[in-house]
Amino acid sequence: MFNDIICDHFMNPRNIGELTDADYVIEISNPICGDTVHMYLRLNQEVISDVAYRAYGCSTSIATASIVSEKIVGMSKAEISSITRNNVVEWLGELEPSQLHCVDIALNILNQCANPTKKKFEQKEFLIEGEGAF
Amino acid sequence: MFNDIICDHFMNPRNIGELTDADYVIEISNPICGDTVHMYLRLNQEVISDVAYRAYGCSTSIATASIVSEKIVGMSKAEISSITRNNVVEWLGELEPSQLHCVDIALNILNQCANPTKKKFEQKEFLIEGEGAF
Amino acid sequence: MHTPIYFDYNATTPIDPRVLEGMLPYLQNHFGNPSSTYSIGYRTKEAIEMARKDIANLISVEDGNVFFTSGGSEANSTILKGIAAKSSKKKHIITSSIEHPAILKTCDYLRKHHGFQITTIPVNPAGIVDVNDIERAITSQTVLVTVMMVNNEIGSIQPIKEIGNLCKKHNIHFHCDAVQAVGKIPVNLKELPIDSLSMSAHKIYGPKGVGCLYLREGVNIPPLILGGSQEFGMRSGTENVAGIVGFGIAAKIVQEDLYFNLTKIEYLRNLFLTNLHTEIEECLINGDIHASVPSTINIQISGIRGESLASMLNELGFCVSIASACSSTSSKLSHVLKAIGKTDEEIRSSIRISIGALTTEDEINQLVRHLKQSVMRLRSFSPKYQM
Amino acid sequence: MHTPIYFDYNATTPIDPRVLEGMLPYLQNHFGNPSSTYSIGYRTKEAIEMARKDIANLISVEDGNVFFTSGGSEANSTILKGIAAKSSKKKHIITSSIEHPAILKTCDYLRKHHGFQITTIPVNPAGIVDVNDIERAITSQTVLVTVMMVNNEIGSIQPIKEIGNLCKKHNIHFHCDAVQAVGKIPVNLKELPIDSLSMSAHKIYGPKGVGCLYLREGVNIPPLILGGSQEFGMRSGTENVAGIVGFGIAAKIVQEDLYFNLTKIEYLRNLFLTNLHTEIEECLINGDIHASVPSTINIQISGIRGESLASMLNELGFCVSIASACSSTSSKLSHVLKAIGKTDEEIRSSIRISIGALTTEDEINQLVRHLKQSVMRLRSFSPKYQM
Ligand SMILES: Cc1ncc(COP(=O)(O)O)c(C=O)c1O
Ligand SMILES: Cc1ncc(COP(=O)(O)O)c(C=O)c1O
Ligand code: FES
Ligand code: FES
Repeated sequence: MFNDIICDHFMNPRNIGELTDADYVIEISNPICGDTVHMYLRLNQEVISDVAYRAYGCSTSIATASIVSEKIVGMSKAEISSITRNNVVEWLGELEPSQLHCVDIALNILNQCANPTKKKFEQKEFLIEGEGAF
Repeated sequence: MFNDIICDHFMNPRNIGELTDADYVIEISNPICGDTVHMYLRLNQEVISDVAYRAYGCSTSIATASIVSEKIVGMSKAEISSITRNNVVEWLGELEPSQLHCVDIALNILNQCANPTKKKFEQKEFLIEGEGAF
Repeated sequence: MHTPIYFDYNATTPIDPRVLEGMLPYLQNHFGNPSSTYSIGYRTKEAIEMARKDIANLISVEDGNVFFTSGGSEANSTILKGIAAKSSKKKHIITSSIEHPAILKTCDYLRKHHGFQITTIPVNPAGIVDVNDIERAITSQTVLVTVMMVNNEIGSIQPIKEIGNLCKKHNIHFHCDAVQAVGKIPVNLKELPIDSLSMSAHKIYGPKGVGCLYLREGVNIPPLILGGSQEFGMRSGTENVAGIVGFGIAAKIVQEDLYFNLTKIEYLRNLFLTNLHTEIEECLINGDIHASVPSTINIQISGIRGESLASMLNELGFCVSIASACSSTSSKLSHVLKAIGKTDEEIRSSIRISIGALTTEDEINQLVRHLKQSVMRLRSFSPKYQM
Repeated sequence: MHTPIYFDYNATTPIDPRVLEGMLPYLQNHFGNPSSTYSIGYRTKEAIEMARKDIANLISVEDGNVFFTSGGSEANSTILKGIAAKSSKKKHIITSSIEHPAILKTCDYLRKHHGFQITTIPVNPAGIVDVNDIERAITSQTVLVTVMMVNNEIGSIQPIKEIGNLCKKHNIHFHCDAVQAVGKIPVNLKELPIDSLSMSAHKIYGPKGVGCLYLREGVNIPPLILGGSQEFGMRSGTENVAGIVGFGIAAKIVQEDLYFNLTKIEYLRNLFLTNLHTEIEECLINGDIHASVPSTINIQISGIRGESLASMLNELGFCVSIASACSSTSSKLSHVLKAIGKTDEEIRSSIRISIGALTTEDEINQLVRHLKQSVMRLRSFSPKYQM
């Protein structure tokens, strides 16, 4: 079951969608479960001014993407770099053991947001899941 | 549990007691469980005119002695000889598997009533029970 | 929140009110130990024997061959470990790739700890084993064949009669896990050559924690649980009297209602599928409805994960399952869907809907409506689905 | 007929109304499978975890080390077979001569089928094992010592702490069957060096068909029942949710009432014995009341059979036992009374009276009155008693 934060963000995820004129796009796929997040960032003077994303995944990973998207708006890349695992754990609220790996999806997103490289999707194909993936 | 016949005879056994001037006394002990019946008979022209007994044993064996005692009054030794296992089974009513060996106590009593030998207790001691008995 | 609308009858079922009513006296006044010798103990013993008759009746066997257990899993462990314990020479077991973990894990235990070799027969895309595959797998070492009657995840019905005949021919013990079959299809052991069979009460509107093992006359195995020699020595432990009584009543009721429910549930299944296909695109059935009980519908909805769909439906007041309820705590993907050839992504996109005696047309309509809404919403989130 | 007056609390107990009340919602609305992922499943899972806490609390252990089973017998079979399965080299088990059949029969099974050697430690006339005897029996092959905490037939309390320390010293697993101890004496595992312990709900005013096995942290055994990995993988099978909930409530209640009940029951036992000795001659206690729990009174009444006495009392509306309820269907004489040195005839003349939380002074007085009447009547029938 889900805590209230996860439940709220899952049922009403914030910032869902795409940014057609994104400065950066990032692709995250969780090696454990294959959940995938495509996130679009717009920056204004090194500060994230706009975020959108799409998420394929379990309820918790959809909620996680939503929570992260809310948190990072207004942050500089440096600020994002300094976010710790403990911060994320706090954002997400109490998780069950089986949901704990969702923290990694958040950390992955944050890590890429702090150092975004791609301007757009090199290939708009889905990541390959399963045994061989990652 | 007990059928109604057994229950009735156990709670109100007929002919309980001793006959001081018995013509015959018989002693029965069931090899399986050690239950013991001491029965006293008075005969009138080869016909059993009076019966009394004491029974140490389970409810069913007490009831069995009572049922047998009622049945044999008025019977000749020959008539008693002709009583079959099926007759006894019918007298006792439906028995559970664990009570079935009580039929043997009845047959033992009947067998000795048909051919009584002892006039009185040779020794008024109890039969020895347990591993070594019989 | 409203009481949720339940679509997970394969996981467990609510207790029928008549079952509970029959159980209550045994949770209140009639508490005697069935092994005791006084009246109140005799009363509970009689109640157990009545239940045994009703259950024997449901599968057309002698009541003396039915042994109560704490459920389907115990029944399965009892027979598998029992047959294995008795077999000092022959060390080969044949099973199917879509058995319940209660069978597969026990086989694996026997392999690891008792030197058994396990042959796992694959299934076709409909989720059915091929009797010829079993025949080919039989060796002189084969001591046991264990194949379920109806699969819990996709509902596929196995060729039990053929497997039974094959085993009979080769003189091999044939065990059948019928936990998901009983109450859903006729199970008549006069016509099915089965040596042992497992059942569970909580799948047929009875209480959780009670089931039984049927053993064909002459089958002899050491008990799993030893002690006071209850259940004719086959299964010790003070009997779960109320549970057993409830199981008996449940058996009677499902027997009476079998054909009515079967017809009703088939109608509802068809209604659901028709609506599903009109309302939701890119949605596939796992398995083959023509080879399955109508109560089990396993579907695959592209672009989203079954888990998030089930969660959203839960928030909206519907219970559906993402895998066999028993294994959803493990991180593994459904071995059944794998066995019928589904990819990991297809499995992740699947949910199981199972219909039962209490399901109504209105519930089906509500489900389709909310399913559509949820699927559309989740797909709108998803990078994997282009609308 | 009136409701009988119950003097067989060691055989089983009535369910406390508070226990039943707590169980009912789980027999009605809260029927979700605890392994399922939606709310109604989560609710039953939470209920199980609450019960686990209450039971862990009763014996002062961590809740993660308590595993629910279908009763005391299953718990005993699980640990004995489990330890045996793990022990490929050491094949020696030590137990006592007065264990419950759930232990003795399982030991016997391991002897016959798995090459174990069993040493059965005798007891003294009070029904107590001597720790020195156990120490002497220990060999380099000993893998398990299993001794019960309180005997079910005569109530004798064993020197568990000493046995536990001994086993600890020798690094041998110590299992304790505490089915008859819990709720009757304090059982604090912080102070008792026990590696595993069995309990059963129906002996403490909980439902039949549920119990648990406590395993000390670090003790690892293969499960008896395999499958869906419920109970942290230690015991598979859909959980008997209502039963477990009832067990939890029962545990809480007996813990709260322990000292009150102990005092009350001791008073009633003393009242009974005083009256018994004034009213009925030639009547002896089996065992030693100073070494036993006060709730168990095993007496021997010369000249009559316990069976007929118990039957007559049953007709008069009283429930007493002629042996352990579990074994009264077997034709064997009580192995416990044999172990304390009673002759066959003495055993045949014995009955067990066990007192519980609901017993009243008036019930005790009625029992003595009817006991006297029945004994006199049966003795008047008996050729073995001269009045
Ligand atoms: C000492 C003892 N151990 C084990 C058991 C078995 O418990 P259960 O009946 O719950 O299987 C009992 C009672 O029957 C008992 O008295
Ligand atoms: C096919 C099958 N076998 C066995 C079981 C196990 O039954 P139980 O939960 O009663 O142990 C289940 C259900 O959980 C099942 O679906
Ligand atoms: S299941 Fe979604 S993040 Fe792993
Ligand atoms: S127990 Fe009484 S005749 Fe056998």
